Amino acid sequence: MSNIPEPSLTVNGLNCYRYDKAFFRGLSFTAGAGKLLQIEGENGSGKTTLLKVLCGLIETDEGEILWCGKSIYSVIDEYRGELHYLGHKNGIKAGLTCLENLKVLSALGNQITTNAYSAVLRRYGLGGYDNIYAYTLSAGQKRRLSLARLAVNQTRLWILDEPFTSLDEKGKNDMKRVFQDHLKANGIILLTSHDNIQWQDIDVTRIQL
Amino acid sequence: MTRVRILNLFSTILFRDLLLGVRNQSELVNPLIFFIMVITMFPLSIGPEQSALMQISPAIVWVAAVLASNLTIDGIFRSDYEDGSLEQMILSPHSGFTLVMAKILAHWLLAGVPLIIMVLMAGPFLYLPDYALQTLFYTLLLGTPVLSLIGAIAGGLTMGVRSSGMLQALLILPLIMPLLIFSVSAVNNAMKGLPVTGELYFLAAILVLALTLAPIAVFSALKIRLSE
Amino acid sequence: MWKWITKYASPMHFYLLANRLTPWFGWSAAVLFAVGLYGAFFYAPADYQQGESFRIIYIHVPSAWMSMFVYMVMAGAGAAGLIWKTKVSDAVARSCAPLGASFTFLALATGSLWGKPMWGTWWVWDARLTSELILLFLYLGYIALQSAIDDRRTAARAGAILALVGVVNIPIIHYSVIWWNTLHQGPTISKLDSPSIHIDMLIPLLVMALAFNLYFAAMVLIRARMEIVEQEKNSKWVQELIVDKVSV
Amino acid sequence: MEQLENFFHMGGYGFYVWLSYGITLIVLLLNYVMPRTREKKLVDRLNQISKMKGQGENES
Repeated sequence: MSNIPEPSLTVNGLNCYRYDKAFFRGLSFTAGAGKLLQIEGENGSGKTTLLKVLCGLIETDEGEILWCGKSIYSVIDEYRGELHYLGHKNGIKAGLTCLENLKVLSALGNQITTNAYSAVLRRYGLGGYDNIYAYTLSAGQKRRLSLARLAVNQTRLWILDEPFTSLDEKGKNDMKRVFQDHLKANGIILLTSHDNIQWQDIDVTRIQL
Repeated sequence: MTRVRILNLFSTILFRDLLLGVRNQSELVNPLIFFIMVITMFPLSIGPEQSALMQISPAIVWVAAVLASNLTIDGIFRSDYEDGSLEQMILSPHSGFTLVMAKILAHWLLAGVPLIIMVLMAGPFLYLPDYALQTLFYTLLLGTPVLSLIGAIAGGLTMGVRSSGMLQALLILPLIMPLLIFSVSAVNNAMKGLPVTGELYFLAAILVLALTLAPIAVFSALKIRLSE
Repeated sequence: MWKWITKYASPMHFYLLANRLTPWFGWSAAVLFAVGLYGAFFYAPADYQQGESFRIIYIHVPSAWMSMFVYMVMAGAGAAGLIWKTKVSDAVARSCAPLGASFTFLALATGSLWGKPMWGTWWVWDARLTSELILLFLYLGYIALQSAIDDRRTAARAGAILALVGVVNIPIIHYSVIWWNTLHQGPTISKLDSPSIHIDMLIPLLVMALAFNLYFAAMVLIRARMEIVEQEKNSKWVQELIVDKVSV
Repeated sequence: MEQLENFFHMGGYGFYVWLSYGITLIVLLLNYVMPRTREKKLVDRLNQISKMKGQGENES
């Protein structure tokens, strides 16, 4: 893990309105090391917008976002080095093979920790798919490949938008185990989800939008 | 350590785009076919006499090259925007300059260089004299990167917008008119045996200006489009 | 100074400010137009060469100046929007475009009407007219981009980048067109340029130029106000100020 | 009357001079009228909405 002992993401007084419609007002929460936050709200309540704001893709109108006490805009490069963002779109190229996709994703990251890409693929249920073109994968397999980037670069903060979409039962359990390891290693996870997931032994703080 | 990381990032993105470009040839070849079709329309309309065609052949060749390169602009960012990999690139801790330059260089290698070869081959179609081909090559060498750079700005601004192909042409054409003026007058001078150094210097100046300023505009355009 | 900017950058204050300033600009523009037109038709002597048709200069030259000036204002407002992220500057930049395009169109129309009696053709590829034409393309590209993007803030930001890229290109276009013009037509003085303008002719020209500027100021405030109301239509201050006609 | 007549004649160029001034007048007026009407239409629509909302409130 990178050198920051105690990572923390604090948000206070955040409000954002898009298309002249107020999405959320005065939102404040803190995500300490080893915490998992689940953001709930019905469609159109601004969950995805909130995640994009937290990654710094969308500027906030009012309110501040602090990473380890410093505003993310002042340490944007360092912050993004510690961040994995997974949106609705998988972010993998259909024209590349699974191996090439992982290589590109690792080059985008801050440090290359593992280049045993095929081991990563096996752990995420894509063993033996190294040289298969991504467009031949099913939606669930594409989602697994996209989630595999979490193992390629070790980062502290995971911001995941509906990580379990199109994953089967086995896939969900695998991912829960991966999340547990990440939380044990002082990582932070922020995710949105429709179906309320039963987190057996992870303490979850839920934020209602 | 970071210098190695940036070079690694630049080469990864460059090879990724080249790999993707080579893998679907049709996207590569279509603009060239379009170029040849536009070229053949002129002898059909003006008539096959050598004197008429030769006189305006530099203009036809360059205008057709510009229109052909306009078709390829959409491909720079559209596929990355649609499958989410552009978000990943913008969210990478590395400087945006390297990402944008890698993509523009990849576009130039995939769309610009084949276009230069096709234009030189199509010269004789319009009785373009051989001694003018060398100057034509220089103008294309200096001009097509500018087409890619300014095209990338228009591509970045119109990502994900409906009818973006048409809009890109509207944004690009006024900006490349100086380029057209100098290249065509350079080749005309070459055909008359006049010196061409003046025009080539201007083309080089435009290229250097585009190389320095365009990536900044492209990267901020990408950030704005992704912040929707 | 900074506090003053943020105070008037808030849409409501800008709306009130615009309300107060527009009549002042509007009426002074009308007065100056009257004075300028009187000067143009009665005070200025007819040109010895071009006769009376020369009087078109009094709208051609001011609108040509305005077309360039408005593009700079548009790029400046766009840049302010990019840097300080104020909504008002986005509205101002967005409302400059149609005005600038109209001035460029006027410059082209009056230029060709002026050229017809002299050269017998409606259009001549004169250096200045050609630069105006390309400037019109830049405006039309800006307007097309603005209308193609739905989200108002993204459209303003994208437009600002295009305007800044355009501003960098305007001098290049200007000089390359002059190079191209002297290359093909030889170094005759550009036909529309009246070399040494007599003082009696110059005064009405400056008055008309000022009138155009004031007119532009009034119109840009009107348009920006309309953009602001459209943008903030479901915000609180629009509700009480405009809908319930609560006078402030 | 004759003086007025050759004023409009404008030394033979009357057509071009008055046409260009005419176009300028039209364009300048258009730039004034169009935003005003658009704003008026918008404000009327806002009034309607607020009136409907007003009725909605005192009915419920």
